[in-house]
Parts: sequence; structure tokens; C-alpha cells
Amino acid sequence: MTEISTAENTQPEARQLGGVLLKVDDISVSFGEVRALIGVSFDIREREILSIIGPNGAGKTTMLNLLNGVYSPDSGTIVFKGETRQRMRPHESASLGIARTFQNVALFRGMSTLDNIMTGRNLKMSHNIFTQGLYWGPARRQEIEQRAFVEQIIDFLEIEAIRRVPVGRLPYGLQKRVELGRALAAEPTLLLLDEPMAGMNTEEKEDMCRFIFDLNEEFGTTVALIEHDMGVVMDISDRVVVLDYGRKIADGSPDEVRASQAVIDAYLGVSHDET
Amino acid sequence: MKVLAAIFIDPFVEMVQFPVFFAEVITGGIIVGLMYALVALGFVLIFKASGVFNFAQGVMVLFAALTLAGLMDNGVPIWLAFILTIGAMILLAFAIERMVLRPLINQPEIILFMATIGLTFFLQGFGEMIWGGNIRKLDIGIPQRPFEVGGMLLNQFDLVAASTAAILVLVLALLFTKTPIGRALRAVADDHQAALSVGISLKYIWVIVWSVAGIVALIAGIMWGSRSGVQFSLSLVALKALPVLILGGLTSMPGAIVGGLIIGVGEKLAEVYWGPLLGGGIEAWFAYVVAVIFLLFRPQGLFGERIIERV
Amino acid sequence: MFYREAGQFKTSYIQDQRLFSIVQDRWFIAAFTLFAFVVVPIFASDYWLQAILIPFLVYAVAAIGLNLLTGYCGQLSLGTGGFMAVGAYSSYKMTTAFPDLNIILIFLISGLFAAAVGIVFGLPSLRIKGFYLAVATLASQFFLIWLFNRVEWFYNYSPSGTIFAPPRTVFGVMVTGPASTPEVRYLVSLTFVAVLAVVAKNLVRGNLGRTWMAIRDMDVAAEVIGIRPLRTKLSAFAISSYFCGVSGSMLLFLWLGSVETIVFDINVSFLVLFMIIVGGLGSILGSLIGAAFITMLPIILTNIPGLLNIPLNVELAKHIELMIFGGIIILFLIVEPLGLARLWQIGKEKLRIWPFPH
Amino acid sequence: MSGGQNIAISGDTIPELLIERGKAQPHRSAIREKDFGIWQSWTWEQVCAEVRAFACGLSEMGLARGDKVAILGDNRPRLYWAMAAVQSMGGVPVPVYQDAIADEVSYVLSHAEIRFAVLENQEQVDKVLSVRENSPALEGLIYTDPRGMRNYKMPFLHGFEDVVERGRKHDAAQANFFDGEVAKGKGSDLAIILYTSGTTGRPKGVMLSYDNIVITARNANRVENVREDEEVLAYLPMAWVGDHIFSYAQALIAGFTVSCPESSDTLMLDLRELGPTFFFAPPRVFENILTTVVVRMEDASALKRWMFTYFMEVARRSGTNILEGKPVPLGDRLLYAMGKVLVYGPLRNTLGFTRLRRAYTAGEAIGPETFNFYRSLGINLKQLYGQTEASVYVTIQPDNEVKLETVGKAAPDCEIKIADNGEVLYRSPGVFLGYYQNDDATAETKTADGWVHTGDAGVIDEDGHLKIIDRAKDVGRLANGTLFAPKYLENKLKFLPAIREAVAFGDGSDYATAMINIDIDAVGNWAERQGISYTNYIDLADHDKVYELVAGGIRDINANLAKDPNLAGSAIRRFLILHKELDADDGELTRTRKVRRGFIAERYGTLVDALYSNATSVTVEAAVVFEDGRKGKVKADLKIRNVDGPVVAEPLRKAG
Repeated sequence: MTEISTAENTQPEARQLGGVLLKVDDISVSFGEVRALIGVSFDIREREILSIIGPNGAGKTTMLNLLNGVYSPDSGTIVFKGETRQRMRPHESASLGIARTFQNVALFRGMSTLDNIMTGRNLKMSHNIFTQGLYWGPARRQEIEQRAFVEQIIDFLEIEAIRRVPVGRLPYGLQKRVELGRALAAEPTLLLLDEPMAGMNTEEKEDMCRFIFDLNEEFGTTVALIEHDMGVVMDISDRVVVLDYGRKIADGSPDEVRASQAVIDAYLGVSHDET
Repeated sequence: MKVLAAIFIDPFVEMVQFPVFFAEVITGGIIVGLMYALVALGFVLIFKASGVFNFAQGVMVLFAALTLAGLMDNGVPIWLAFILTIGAMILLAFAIERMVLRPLINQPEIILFMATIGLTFFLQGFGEMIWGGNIRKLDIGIPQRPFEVGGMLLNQFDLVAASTAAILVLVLALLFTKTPIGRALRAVADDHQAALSVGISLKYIWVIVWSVAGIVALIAGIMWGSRSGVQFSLSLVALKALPVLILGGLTSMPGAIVGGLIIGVGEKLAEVYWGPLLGGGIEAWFAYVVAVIFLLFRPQGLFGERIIERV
Repeated sequence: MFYREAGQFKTSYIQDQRLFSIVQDRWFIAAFTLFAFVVVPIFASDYWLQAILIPFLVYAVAAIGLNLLTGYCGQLSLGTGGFMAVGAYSSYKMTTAFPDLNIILIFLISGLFAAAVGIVFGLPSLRIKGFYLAVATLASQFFLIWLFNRVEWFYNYSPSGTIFAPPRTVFGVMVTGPASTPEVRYLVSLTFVAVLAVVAKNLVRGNLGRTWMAIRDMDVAAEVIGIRPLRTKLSAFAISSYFCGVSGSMLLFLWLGSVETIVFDINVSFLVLFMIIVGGLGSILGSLIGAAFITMLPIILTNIPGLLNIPLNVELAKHIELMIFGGIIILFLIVEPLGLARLWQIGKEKLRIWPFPH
Repeated sequence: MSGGQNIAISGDTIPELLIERGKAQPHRSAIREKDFGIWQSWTWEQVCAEVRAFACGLSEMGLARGDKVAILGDNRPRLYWAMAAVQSMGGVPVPVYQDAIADEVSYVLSHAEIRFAVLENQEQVDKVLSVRENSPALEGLIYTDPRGMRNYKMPFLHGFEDVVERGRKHDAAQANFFDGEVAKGKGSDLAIILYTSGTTGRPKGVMLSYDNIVITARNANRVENVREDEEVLAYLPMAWVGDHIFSYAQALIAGFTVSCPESSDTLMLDLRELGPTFFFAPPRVFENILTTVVVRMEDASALKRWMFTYFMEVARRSGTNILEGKPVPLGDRLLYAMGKVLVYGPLRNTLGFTRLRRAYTAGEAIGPETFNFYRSLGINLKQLYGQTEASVYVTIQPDNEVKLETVGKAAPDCEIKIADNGEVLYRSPGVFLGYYQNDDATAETKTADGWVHTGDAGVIDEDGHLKIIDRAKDVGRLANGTLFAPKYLENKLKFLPAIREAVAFGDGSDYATAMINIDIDAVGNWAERQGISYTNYIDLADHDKVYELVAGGIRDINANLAKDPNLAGSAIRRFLILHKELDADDGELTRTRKVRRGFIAERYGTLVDALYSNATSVTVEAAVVFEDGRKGKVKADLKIRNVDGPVVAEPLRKAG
């Protein structure tokens, strides 16, 4: 990965993390009898890479769904960019600058890679039906501008070759990459990644790590991600939040978390796919 | 002012002034409602078990009635005609499974839906090609004699129809809950993979369901047919069953019944008491509008299962 | 085989995103347009124009409209006929109220009425999906037809309940009414189709179209990237209905000349739905092909027995026609759910990489 | 003037020419790069501006006349501009192969005393940084692609754009500085140093002057009628002289547009999109393309395959003749016309050769099938013979005078002569100044009066075409004194479908002989069709029918040789088919699959002796390394076969 290869001949500046970007305060949510999250609190700081880990069914995905408004908490608040909110629609959170990818790829299968990522720009585009119908003036201009922007993302993710391919035909690894591209297209301040490396081979994982690093570096995007591969997590995270059965059991730097007894127990307690 | 009165006051005044007539209207509504329910049941059965929204149900009603009537007109004794028709419906079920459902397995449900629309056209053409397009009388000897209860006129036929519907529902309910087939059906409805894994053959299930739906259609056909003759318009009854269906919830048999009653009664009341204001004929759409407005508040219908989005 | 794409490279996004980016395609389109506008009106008989081409064009507009809603935005609608009726009746009312208003303009405005109605009946789509919505659209179908039947105002209290296309001229040329020639009406219809098809194509390849497809393909994901479901669906309903409305006006003024509500009944809705199934869901070209196919089919079917001189009574023919219709729909859904447009596309690809198979 | 509509421009140095071009056709596109999905284009005016700014920026950084600047990366507009900029400031660009490993780069950096290096991207930067300490002269690194460079904070690292910025300021400050610097340049100045990866020893830095490059390019444009509307894909390494002449010098002088592909893995797509009119590729590229065509056709429908094979047959029959305007029966003309619509046209289209006016290949002998395949499609594929030391062109095949086995006639203003030992010498305006800091090498390659030793042996045929037959050092003579060129024979043998590898002997002997490796696939198929059953290679190789097959091929070769008085003597009289396939693991081939004749000669000494006895068979026992790495011995009886070639006594006697 980038950092490693250049380590010996550069002085990489110490990563300075900004203030709190998003604050989760005593969040609880339940579906029927199932209590998915119980009084969870933590915060995400500007320009950091935060990992949320935990055994299956610990409520990780539910947490992401809360963060971008797919679900609403039963109690507790989420403060984003200083403004508190109880409930909001996903598209509102999108316009506030939260983007995300899904555990099992949620691309628009009927469209090409290019169109998928273009769709990610929809918030940046006008909806004037008349100019679009004539493909004239502003509409055409914005199509061109946005295309230019999207092409930079395509270049960034190194997917030039599959630009025109319907995403349905792409191998899993590439689909994940395209989905990341779609999320990036919104120029989010906070990027939520739900198991970005699930089901990838080592090489694909390395690529994905590189991209996450680079986008965090180049665009200063804050990243909160769920990941099972502990190697990866410990490698790329500035901080780690550990959930278990809906409760937060640890929160801190990779080393601190690795040391935490609670975490060790939790992971010994479960015997499956972790790392 | 006048208008408002006509809408909000006069009808109710009328109801109170002529309770017997009101009662008649209500019963009339109930009867019709039950008939709707009969058709709707066919939909529910198929949807529950195969996830297919069978637009062709209405035409199956017509087809069944046509076959029965056709046979009887050609001098086949009623009991034989009845059995033969049932046979025909089962045959039809096989054919549909083989030629439509199986090739389209794992297709998006909307595609299957459109396929049943195609099926609608096909069956109508087919039925009328065999039995001809003209109106047929269907008389299976249900007494039509009117009689009076507490001052209001009732028709034996209606009672028979009502009870048949009720019985049918009961039987189906039992079939679904008590018999192993029924449980299998439910399993399939919940999750095809699971069903397959427990060794239930989808094919087998579908044939059964469509056969049962066919028989239900036959009953409905008999009822409607002996009431208003067997003709193309019969298949339009199905269209009327649709609002009943979404009102009750696509997957709920009780829903179909209750929905039927609501629509039946509501429609009659509206037609009788408010229709004149609007120039009559409002039952053409009343049911739909009621259903739609209702859906806005309860998208999954009265008894339908809640649709939860997984992300 | 006929493609020579080597050297047709793009140095700007404008070039890259133009409607027909391959030179050979542009030639083909140009030639075809020329043929349709010049050759056809000269040589086609009145029967062809009146019984085949004009109906085809009228339905083509409706098919495009429905395809925008169903094929691109994934909202199944069975209310097409109703929306067409809105177009027909509103334009009738307008032109009888303001005889001097240019008829073309009236067509375009009538679409707006349909769009408004479309929005109203699209509202349920916020809460209900799939079949529930399909049924809800049936409500519009029945309600609207009933409305135009009952409220005499809509047909100016004419005892027959029929509405007539009054004679109207454009640039001194008689385009509607009994006195108008089929050629003229064909050309007007053709112009409408050409323009509206391009408009539709532009919409679907632009931002709006992408948001529609996003909703169609995965509405949850769509909302997560900032697409507002209601606004998007309603825009689809509105625009779709607009097309249907214009198609309705065309049907009255450019094709039949006089109609009753029966013309717009549920069967029209099915007919148009079949057109897009056969032609190809999610394809403008498909809408056109489908419209052509479905309008031709009955004519072909009724002529075949004649050609093979098999005596066939009318009624039987009608029944067989129904069966074949249904059969074809099922066949297409099984064999090629993406319709004729897909086949066309595959053929084109093959030509582009000829002689290689892939 | 060639090509008619060309706008001729004058100037002795590249920078002068560039400025001229900029004035002559400011708004014509000069260079393109497939980037962000489209072909980003720059006009001559823009290019001039960029070069001007970057040049000024460089001198801001302290670039002095005569300084060497390394250029390292894929073909990219900015790197071409960097070259021009360096030249404008009187510096000397030294392009380095982008795929060179760190210590190769390190050698060039230090040997050429590089002061600045212009690098494409992070990858190249890392490469140079890792060997920086070995080259004390290196002062500044400039990278063109900022991706991933955020964390590189060293003071001597600069972004291309920053340098350009500094340049703009500098230029604004003293407007005529740039032109002044350019004006100082003379035609005789050192223009560029190109390091040739010599087969042996360290690479040598070939110094070329502006005169070398400019005059050669002008001549080439004239004779090849290169026009300003050419399209060229610049995909071969910038460090290779070919790219420098074709897509730098010739482009500038003719004023045509050069396009850089998006990346190496989209190359074929980009080629297809661009549809070049002027294309160079080494034989293996053409061979690979042909193979993919064949493979892709395999899973076509039967009908299509039939059509393809049928019309390719038609093309083979008459395509080349039609291309060369030779008489062809009407029937074939019609068939060919039909084929053009059904096969050739579409095929050229899918390959991106639709607009191709001329294609060149060089460096190796190209196989007949390949060569004829393209020409029969109507593609004017030609061979040329060139060297870095000659600024490419030594000979080139004139249109309609294309012969498979020659490399054409002397390039304009180029004299060629054959030394007594058969080595080809040439003298031309393109002849290099010398090897950088390697006078000995220069001395042994270049004579005082400007003749250059190519190191290749060749002959000139009756119509003045040069035929390269072998490396000069490998060429020997038969006892009777006729020329013996093993590689030439081996190539001819290898181009027989039945033969995979061949080793020819004969130096100092009375006649030539050969050891053959049959091509197990080709011969295997043939054997099946013949109903010959066999178990393995040895079994098949030993079969009389196979010997017959090979003998037949050799007979044809001999007949062919007989036509050439110089080579007639070296007809192959005896051969044997080896019991094992020659293998790099056994040291019989180089890693690049060239036969190591000497090694084989001694390892199979017994066989060689047998070939020159009149034995009809010989027993051999050879050490082999098995798949699993075990060493073992194989024992076999090998037949030796005489080939009764046409009697070519005459030249022998003459020679004797």
C-alpha cells in the first residue's frame, strides 16, 4: 500500500484528526422483541478512519442504517455537524453529506458503471425537465461537467476498462469498487462502508485498502467502516469501536482495543469467520 | 348549501326513515360482497402459494362457467358436467404450470403478473372459441324463489350463494391450516428455497394451488353465471375483485372475505344513496377509490403481512 | 459488418454523449427519416395510412409514455387509457372553446392536463408498490372513463356522448376534421412521434432518467444516495401521462376523428402495455417497435386466412386473435423478457464486431 | 512537396521547428492522450506554450546548456513536452525505458550524469528515489502525475504544474529569454542520448544530433509520403529510437497528430478507436494479433468460419497482387471485392486498421503467414531495417516492391556496402555522433569516414534489396568458400509449419546440415490426418513419414536458396530430427528462445560428426531435466536423412 512503499523515503506527517464530526449519544433501537442496539454512544472525528467491529448480529449494520437515516432510533440522538436530529429520511442525510455502501452490493443493475456513478451525482444536478428533454443549454452543460467529475473518480478507482459495462456483468470485487465510486460521487464528508472487503481475495483487499487510504488522504473524507478482517481493521483504522449484542464494549486505538479484555472475551465467545 | 345537505344529511335521513329498505340494501351488499370474496379467494390462494398475482383469475371464472354451461347445453347431466369441468380446471392448472410458470420461474414477479395478463387474453379467446361468445343461461337448479323476512324481501338463491361462499372459505381455511399440503403451501409462500429444501416439489404445489383456484373459480362462476348469465362481462367481475383483494390484503383469506363485504356493502350504499347525485353508475370506480384511499393509510391492506425493507 | 468505427474517436464529452455517436448510425437514421417523411406519404395508400401507419404513430406516443413510467421507473400502470382520454377530452374542450387556438399548441397543452391528472393518481405510489399500485392505477382508469361518460360538459352535452374533431388548419393546411387528408395527418403524427421520441430519449439518458432507473433497480439504495422517491416517481407519472395525453389527442384528431369513452377503456391500457412488453421494457426504440408490432398483428392475422383462402367466420377469427395475442405476450416474456429491442441490440452488436462472434 | 497539402516548415533544431509549427498551424491538434475516457487534445499553440513555460521553469531550477535530463515513464504528452523543453534550453533529454529495473535506471542516471529527471508517476519516483544516492549529479526530480505524491515532502521533488507555473512567471518577467535560448541551438548540437540495451555488456548511450534526426525524419517523410493528416499511436517506449523518430521528429516535421494510449492494458481498444494511418510494431505484435484473430474466429458459427476461411483463401490468392496493382483475373477481383465487404473490411475495422496507409515492422524476421495475412487484407505492411546509430532508417521497402525475405532498398541519402566478411555497412546523414563517454566502442563501430558497422551480415539481391541473413559474427563459410549463414537457414526452417526449432551447421565443412525440432502440435495434427499413430514426441519424431515431410520442406528451401547466387552453396544436404525438444532449462535455448548454437554443437558433438559422416543413423544419449527437476538420460537412435537438392554445382566451382 501507498504509505508502506513510501515510508522509507518520506516523512509522513502525523495524521492530525479534526474535531467531532458526528456524535452518537445513547442510541437504542429494537425491532419487535429484538433489541438491536442498547444505549450505544461514540463519536466520529473529522478526517479519521473509524472501524466498527463485532461478532455477527452485534448490530453493526443497524448502526450504519441509523447513521444515514434508513432506520430511526427509538431513543437517543445523533449529532452531525453540530445539529441534533431525532429522525430523518435517507435522502436528507445524503444531502447533508453522508454517503454509504452496502454489505451486499446495492448497485443499479440495469445501468452501466458510468451511469451508476453519474447517478451518485444526482444531488449536484438540476431537475429541469424542459432543458433535459431538449438536452440543451444548462442540462447538456451539467451532463458534461458531471461526466468530467465522474471520470476523475473512474480514474481514481482505476476502472476505466469497465466504464461502459452493465454492472450486472461485473465480478463481485469490481462491483464493490463501483459502489464505492457511486458513494464518492456525492463528495461526502462522511463515508459509511459496510464490509467493503467482504468476499474479496487478498489482492482486491489490498486495492480496496489503498483506495480507502487515498480517498481519506486526497479528499479528506471521514470514513466509518464495518469490517470482519481484523488484519485490515488494525491496519487502516485510526480508531475502532467494538459492538457486541447491541452494546458497545470497547472504543479506542487499534492497540487499545486489541488489548481490551472485553473484546477478547467477545471474540473467544464466538467461533466463526472473524479474521 | 343545498349540495352539502344532499351529500351529508339527506342520505342518512333516508336510511333512518326507511329501515327495511336500508336493510335490504345492506343484505344486497353483503351478498354481492360474498360473491366478490369468492373471486378474490382464488387470487389469494395463488398469491399465497406461488407469489403470482394471477390477473387471469377472472377469466378462469368465465372459463369455468362457460365450460359447465356449454357441457350442460349439450345435454351432459349436471353432475357429470360438474366433474368434467373440475377435470378441465385441473388440466388447465397443469398446462399453466408447464407452459407459463415453469419457464418463468425466478423471474421478477412483475413479469409473472404480465404473463397472467397474457393468459387472460388467451383463455378468453380459447373459451369462446370452444363454446362461442354468445350469452348462455346457467341453471343448476338453485331455487330462485323470493321470500320475506321481517318485511324485507330475500332470495333463496342469494342465501345459497352466501352460505356456499362461507363454507368454501371454511374449507379452504382448514385445508391451509390443518392438512400437510396446506402447511407445505404456506412454507412455499414464505420461502421457496426453504420449501424446496424440505423436499416439497414446487411444481406439485403450484399445480395443486392452481387447481384449487380453478375449482374456486368454478364455484364463483356458477354463482355469478346463474345470476346474470354466462358471458364475457363475467371476467370483469374479477376486476371488481381486485380492490377487494388489496383492501383485504393479498395474502389473507379472511381479508378477502371482509374486504368483499366492505366493498359490496359500501358500493351498494354509495350507489343507492349518493349515486344519483353523481349521475349514477359510480360502482364502476367506487370500490377502487375506496381501496386506494384506504391503502394510503395502510399500504399492506387490512390483514396483509407488513412489508419490511431489508438493507 | 457495415460499421467502420476505427478512427471514430471522441475528443470531447459532447461527442461522446451524443445521441447517435457512430457515424454509420447517423447515416441510417437520416436515411430512415427521409424515407418516412418523403417516400411514405407519396407511395402509401390511404388504407395504409389510415389503418396502419397513423394508428401505429398514435400508439407509439402512448407506448413511449408508458415505457417511461413502467420500463424506466418501474411503476406498473394500467391506467394508460384513462390518461389518453384526458388528453382527448381536454383538447376537444379547448379547441371548441377557443377555435382560433393553434391545434398543435392545443395538443401540447392537453398533455399538461393529463400530466396533472397523472400526478394526482401517482400520489399513492408514495406509499404503495407493485401490484397494489397497479390496481390503484386501475382506479384512475375506471374513474376517468366514468367521469367522461357521466359529465356531459366534457362532450358539450352532445346527445350521442360522442366528441368530434372539428376542422382545424395549421399554416393554411387542413390537419384535422373530415376534410383533412390522411397524408397530412400522417405527417403531423410522424412529426409528433419524432420529436417526442427524441425528447424521451434525452430524458432517460439524462439525470432524470438515471434517477428513475435508480428507483426501479433498487429504491432503498436510490434514496440513500439522495434521490427523493416521491418527487422522482411523480415526475415519471407526470411525464408518462403527458405522453399518453398527447397520444389521446392525436387519436381523436389525427386518427379517428370522433370517439366515445369506450375507445379508451381498459383494453387500450392492456394493448399499450403489450406494446412495451413485446417491444422492450426500458427502451424508447422498443416502444416504437412494439407499437408497430401490436398494431400490425391484428391486420396480419385477419388477412392470413384470406391469403390462404381458408373460410373463417369473423367471430372465430376474433377469438383466435385473442389467443394469439395472449400467446405472444407469454412467449415474449419467456423467450426475451427484454423484447424486440433487445434482439435488435444484439444484432447490432454482432454487426459491430463482425466477423467475430464476440 | 510530399502529400501535397502539407505546410513545410524550416528549422535546424527541434525547438525551432516546434515554434515554426506553432506559428504555421496554431489551432491544429498536435498531440492527444486518452484520459478520463476521451482523447484529450492539445493544439500546436498550446503545446508550444506548455513547452515554453516548462523550459523556463527548468532554467529557473538551474538547468544549464548541455545538462542531461532523464525522461522516465509511459508515452505521455507532458513527457514529450519535457523533452522539447529540455532541448529548447540547450539541454539533452535522456529517455529511459519505463520498465527498466532500479539498477538499470541507476546505471543510466550516473553514466549520463543526469542533473534532473522528469518522472511520470509515483512508481517511477519511488524507483529513482531508491537509487538516488548512486548518482550524485542528480539534483531535482519532477513528477507529472501528483496521484499519491501528497506525502512526498522532499525539497528536491517538484510537481510538473509547479515548474510550469514558475516558468510562466519567469517568462512573463523576461519575455525573450526563451527565444534567445532556442536561437542558440545549432543543427550540429547534441539533441538526445538514447541508451541501447546491448545484447552484451552495459547499454551504450547513442548520441544523435539535430541534423541526424531532422534530416532523417525529413527524408523519411518525403519518400514515404507522410502527410499532415496522419494518425499515429505512440505506444512504443520513448527511450526507443523508433518512437523518437516516428512520433516525435517526423510528427513535428510533417505536422501530424500523435496520440498516447490510456494505458498498456487498454492498448488494443485505443488502437481500434484511433484507427491510425501510420503504424509500427515488431513482428511479435503482428503475430499476436493474428493469433487472436484465429482464436476468436474459432468459436464463430460454422457458416461464418466457412466464409472467413474461404475469403481468406481468396485474399491469399490475389490480395497481395491487388494491393501491389499487379494483374489479377476478373473473377478473383470480384470475389475479393465481395470479401472486402464481408471479411476484410470488417476485420480491419475490428483490428483498428481501417485507415492504415502503411504499417512497418522491423527488428526480427517476420513469418510468411503473418506478413502475407496483413498484406492480403490490403494493409500495406512493409519491413525496414534500422538502428539507433542510424536514427532508424538504413533500408526500407518501397511501396509495391515488397519482398518477404528482404528489408528493402537503401533509405534516401543512405549508402550501403557489404564488407568481405558479409557484414553490412552504411553511411547516412542519420549516422550518430558517437557513444556517450565510450570512445572505444565508437571507434570500433564507426569508421573515420563515417561508415557504420551494423554487426549484421547481409547480401544485396539483383534489384538492390538488402537481405539480412545473420549476425555477422555467426556467419561462416563452407569449405568451398560460399557464404554460410546459420540463422538465415534456421529462420527459413522455422517458418516451415512442421518445424519448431532448428540448428544449422556448416562453417568450414563441405556442406550445410541441420538438426530439427518438429512442432509437436502441427505435426501431431498432420499425423492424425495421415492416420499415423504415435505415443510421444520421440516416437513421432522418429517416424519415416515425418522425415519425409521435413525433407520435402527442406527441398523447397534449397530450391529457393539456389535462386540466390550468394547463398546457393549453403543448401542443406543432411539433417536429423532431434529426440528431444530443445529447452531453455537444459541451456540449449536462451530465455528468449534463441538457439545457443555453440552449446548445442558441443553437447551433441556425436550427432554433428554423424551428420558429416555418411552414417544413416546415430545413437545418442543425452542428459535431460524432467518436469519435476530430476536429471535423467535418454538413449535413442536417430535417423539421418540426405536431401537431394537441385544440383547447384556451378556456383560452387566458381567459388572454389
